[in-house]
Amino acid sequence: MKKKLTSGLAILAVFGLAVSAMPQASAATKSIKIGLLFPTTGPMALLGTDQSVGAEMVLKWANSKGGIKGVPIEIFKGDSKSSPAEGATAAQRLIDQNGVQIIIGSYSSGIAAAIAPVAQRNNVILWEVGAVSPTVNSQRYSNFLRTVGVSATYAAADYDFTVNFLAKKLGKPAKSLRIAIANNDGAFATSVGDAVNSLFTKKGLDVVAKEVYPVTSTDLTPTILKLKAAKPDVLFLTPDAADALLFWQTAQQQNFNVDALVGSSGIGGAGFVAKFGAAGVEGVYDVEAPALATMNYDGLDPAVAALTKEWVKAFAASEGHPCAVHCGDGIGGAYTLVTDVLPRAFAYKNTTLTAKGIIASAMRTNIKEGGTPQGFGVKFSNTSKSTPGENERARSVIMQWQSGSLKVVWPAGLASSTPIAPMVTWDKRK
Amino acid sequence: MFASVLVSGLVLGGIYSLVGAGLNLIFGVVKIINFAQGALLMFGAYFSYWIVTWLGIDPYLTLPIVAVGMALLGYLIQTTLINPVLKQERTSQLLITFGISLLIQNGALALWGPDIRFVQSFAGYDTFAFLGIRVGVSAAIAILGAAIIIFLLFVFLNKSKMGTAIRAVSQQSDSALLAGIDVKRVYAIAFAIGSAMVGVASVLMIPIYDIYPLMGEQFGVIAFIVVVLGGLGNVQGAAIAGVFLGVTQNIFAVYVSNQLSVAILFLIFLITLLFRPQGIFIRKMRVS
Amino acid sequence: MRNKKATSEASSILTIPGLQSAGWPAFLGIAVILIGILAFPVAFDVRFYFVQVGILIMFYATLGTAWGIVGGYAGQHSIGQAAFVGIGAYTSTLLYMKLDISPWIGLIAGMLLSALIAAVIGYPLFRYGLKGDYFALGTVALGLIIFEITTSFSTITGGSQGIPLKYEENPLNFQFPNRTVYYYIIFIIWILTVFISYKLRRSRAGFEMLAVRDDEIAAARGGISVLKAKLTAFILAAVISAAAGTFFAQFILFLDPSTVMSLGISVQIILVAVLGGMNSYLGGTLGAIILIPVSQLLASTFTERPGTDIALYGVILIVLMLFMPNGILGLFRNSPKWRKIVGW
Amino acid sequence: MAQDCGLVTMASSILSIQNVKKSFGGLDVLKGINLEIEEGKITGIIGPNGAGKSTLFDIISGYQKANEGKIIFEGKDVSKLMPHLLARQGVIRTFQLTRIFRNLTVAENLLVFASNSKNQKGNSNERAIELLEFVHLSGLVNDEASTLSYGQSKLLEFAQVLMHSPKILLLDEPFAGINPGLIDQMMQHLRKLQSEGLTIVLIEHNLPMVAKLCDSIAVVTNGVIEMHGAPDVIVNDSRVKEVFLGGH
Repeated sequence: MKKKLTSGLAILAVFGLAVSAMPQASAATKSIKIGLLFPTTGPMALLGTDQSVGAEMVLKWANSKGGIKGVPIEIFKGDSKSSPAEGATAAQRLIDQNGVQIIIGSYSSGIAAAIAPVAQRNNVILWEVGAVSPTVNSQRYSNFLRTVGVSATYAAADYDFTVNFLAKKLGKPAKSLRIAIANNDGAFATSVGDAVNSLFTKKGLDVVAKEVYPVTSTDLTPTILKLKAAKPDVLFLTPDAADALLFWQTAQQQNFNVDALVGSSGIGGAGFVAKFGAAGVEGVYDVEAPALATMNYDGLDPAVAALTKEWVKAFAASEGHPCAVHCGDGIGGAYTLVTDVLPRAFAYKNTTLTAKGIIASAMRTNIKEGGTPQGFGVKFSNTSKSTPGENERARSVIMQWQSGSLKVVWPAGLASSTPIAPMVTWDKRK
Repeated sequence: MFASVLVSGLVLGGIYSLVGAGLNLIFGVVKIINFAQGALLMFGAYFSYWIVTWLGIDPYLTLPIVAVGMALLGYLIQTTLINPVLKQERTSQLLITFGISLLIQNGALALWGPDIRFVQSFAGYDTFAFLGIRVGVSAAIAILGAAIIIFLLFVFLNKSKMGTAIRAVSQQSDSALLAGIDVKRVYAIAFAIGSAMVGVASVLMIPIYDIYPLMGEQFGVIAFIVVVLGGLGNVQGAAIAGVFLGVTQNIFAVYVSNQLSVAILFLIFLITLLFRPQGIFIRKMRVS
Repeated sequence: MRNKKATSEASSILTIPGLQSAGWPAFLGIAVILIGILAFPVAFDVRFYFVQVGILIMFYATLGTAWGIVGGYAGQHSIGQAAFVGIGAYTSTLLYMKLDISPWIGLIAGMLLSALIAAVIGYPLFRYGLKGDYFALGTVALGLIIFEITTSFSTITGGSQGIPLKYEENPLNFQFPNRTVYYYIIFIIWILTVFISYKLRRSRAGFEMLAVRDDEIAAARGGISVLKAKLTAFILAAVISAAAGTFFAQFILFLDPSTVMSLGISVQIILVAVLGGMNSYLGGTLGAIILIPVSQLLASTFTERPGTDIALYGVILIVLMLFMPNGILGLFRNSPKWRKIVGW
Repeated sequence: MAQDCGLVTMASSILSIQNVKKSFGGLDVLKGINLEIEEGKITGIIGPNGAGKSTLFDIISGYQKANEGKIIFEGKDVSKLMPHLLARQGVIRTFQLTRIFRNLTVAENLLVFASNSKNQKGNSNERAIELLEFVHLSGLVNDEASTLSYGQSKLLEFAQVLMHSPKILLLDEPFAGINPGLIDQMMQHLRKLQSEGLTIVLIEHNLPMVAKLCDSIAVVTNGVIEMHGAPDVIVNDSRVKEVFLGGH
């Protein structure tokens, strides 16, 4: 009986797989199949979901406008469960079961690095809108295209801001500013923290503390006390969502004051201001791609600005919090794909969409500043570069919490407000 | 700075004791490795959060409702899911609690989304300051609460009839059975009280820690360290162990390695496991 | 009649029960299944996703079977098995990325290192008589320590950012243009593991593990070294897990601590073994055949509300464990005949 | 054996317990036990509950370490050996509460003990069959041991330890819970084993039974050997009668 059962099960399994694996009609392009693959469960779910929702809104908008040159987009969703291995399997499933030609992902660098070879081998595009680690495409996969900047763009923006604004405003030469860097030991935070550290040390700035705390830490008091002891003028902080809130709360309790705090990730998140109130976060800087909900739309192309406002409104309505940085990454990346790259890719091969066509089209992408919802332009590096497929025009901006909203303050060209420094001390807040 | 680090460690330790208190009954009496410990903590936090949201009351006032609700949940879990497999392989109990944890965590995610939520108590983010040493008011309340419930648990276990039965079962369930104690019922009550204490911990913690589906994971693991370090069923021991862990973690973070400050807890745990005697009631036989 | 039968069985009681007691239908069945598995990727026009699910099934079947040796046979419920998967994966990957040493050699190196670490860690654990829940918790701590250390020493391991593996199509580098090859590689690892587990169950060493699981004190009375039996099982499981780890890193082409050594993976390994029936050499395989497709099916069905699939997976787990606490193959333990075949 | 040459009147001692002391948490359980077990004899150990008889067994068989004193087996100090090493030397015991491998079959339970001993004699298969027949378990070879009754488990354990071909057999209350008919058979079997040269030590409460079976009897009370001598001497001692047979 037992044997029969096992063999029965095995045969059933084989049969089941085979039947569901019937070959599907190949891309005669009745529709464009796009997979959204983000971490929507697990520790990355919060911001991963924002990114996914942002991208999905843009794809739906494209459909409402009649699709890409009349061809509708079919949207499929996957969940990488905050794990690279799960991401790789989900990518293969989207490709084989749903026949997607483009995967929009991945939020996290680790997941992106695991999906990239899957996309390459299946000749599918990985349209990366979230990961920031520069090593993701160290294998130089041609099917990898990234619209957002890498961690080096964070560091570059930080450096520019420190030298050209903070130093002057705080009345010290840049080299005598005491600089502290802190980040958790997760992939994103480490990537940014290390990039800032290496750029600043290389440029000869005075990094007085570099603190790395476990992402699972239950108490950030030790981190704050150590930072406090280092007496920094400026702190560059890269947390995730939850520890950003814990950090700031602990900073308040320990009365930790710096002249400038430049954070990212959770520091620019909707929860940050919701929890501490406008006064509680006044003056905190955030380095990242612009938060759409609070940026200055003046620098955008008027048509893009109108659309962006619409999406920002729709996002807030459906998600219950404003469209900040990660939602913006999703919107911006998908926008470039559906308005620029895909229409031209069609033109190449007479309405047949191929990966080759998409890459060729992407290589001709040349969007000027102000041409995407995030404000920066798009131009992909080609294969002559050490890492191909990167958006050379992606950049991070410096934003600041002012009266409860995150205003872009640097560089001046994109700014919707002027930066204020030094930050008020805790005893003056309320 | 050392004084500040020490005090912050004491505060953290108080919270660890609080989190470990409930597990003392669940692991110490029912003797199951409860993978759902962290998920229950998170569930209690959401429970309190929703009451605060609907009724607009101070989070501390939700304590009785959350405690009772969690007790019922715990009773239900033990009677319907754990008791039936009590005599089976230990792994099946362990995996059932893992299933419960997946269900609660991802159920919360599916129902309420991944958003980070928070509550404001009357204490806000106010701070006591003394000689430059600073402690949050809500943290102080949490520690006071921890001390009270640990004391109450101690009194309950040592002075009440049910407490005596629980201790008897905890020490030797077979003999307890012979003494006419309904072991399964005692288990259910222990699980219920343990869960209620987890609920109390949730309520006392949410003015300090924010609420999201994975908030309880790390605390769930630490609870085991607290309970094993303090000695199963040893309430005072667990309280001291919690404080010891908190102080060690923060001192280690400042003076040795911040990044390995969590790993050091696991190492202490492992070393404790190796060297502490495992129950004085079993005459230990040398075999290896 | 009954007596006579009993005597004839008794006359051979020292032959260890096994598959041959089921006669030729069993061997035919096995042959058919194996041919089916081997033919699956090529005989049908299957999409690679299904081959990949097959790879995942065999990957977890390997890990579950290996865990069955330490958890099922020797009764030591390790909840840190993923650490050894990680040690294997990191050893071969670092040798490959930093020193350009072929992952095939890395595979062996990873297995050796894993054996060494298992011995160094296992010795005090067993020597100090860590038992039952305490052993389980100890291995949780171990797994977490190794995880944290790997994350911390980022200059060597890449930390939480991980290592994207360089891809150079070359069989000597464990890298193949046709990814179906990975299916056959993991097939070999899996079938070897099952074979080892089956042979072990019939060997002196295996018996000693079972005896230790049932009653350490009585086992010692029988001249069995409890320490040696546990340590052998622990090391064997670690070595096999390390091999699977090397394979997985090469297949995914990316490695970070969460991919190979998280607590979640350790639990998944136990899940697979326990659901199938951890005392049987077939338990891990059966568990993986059921759980992996179920989780994939749930994930592709409930895409609109993230978390629903995992919550349902939790419910399925609870129900299965409530009604089959000894796993599926455990249902056969009371039949002397089937017991021999499934090797309970 | 070396001792043979010395005293003609005294048989050689296979096991020598020298000044063994053991305490648990401040309570002195054994207060200096001295006992010589003669080779090829059956020695009974009697004494009230809590007198330390089982602890003495634990120490002889290596499961407990004595605080003081030595265990000499075949002229070698074995006080520090782990139980499995002692078992391989041929020191095998049973426990008051039966210990068998519950999740293994009856046959497997014997298999485990088949070849770990250095002094295995004869064909182990034949021996197993013979033993199973002796304990009336032949019909249950493939049943899981957990399905056996208490008496059957006890018999299986008995068969198990004999499977091992011990040099010295330590039996902790071997007749408790076994039906009287079988007890006689077991006693016969023990005598047969004795005639083959096996040394047997047994703890038993039933004094008449011990007297019938044993060549010598040691009385343990309060952690010391109260007396040690021939059965008739012990049985007729007034103190033993008072302390031990008081209830009868």
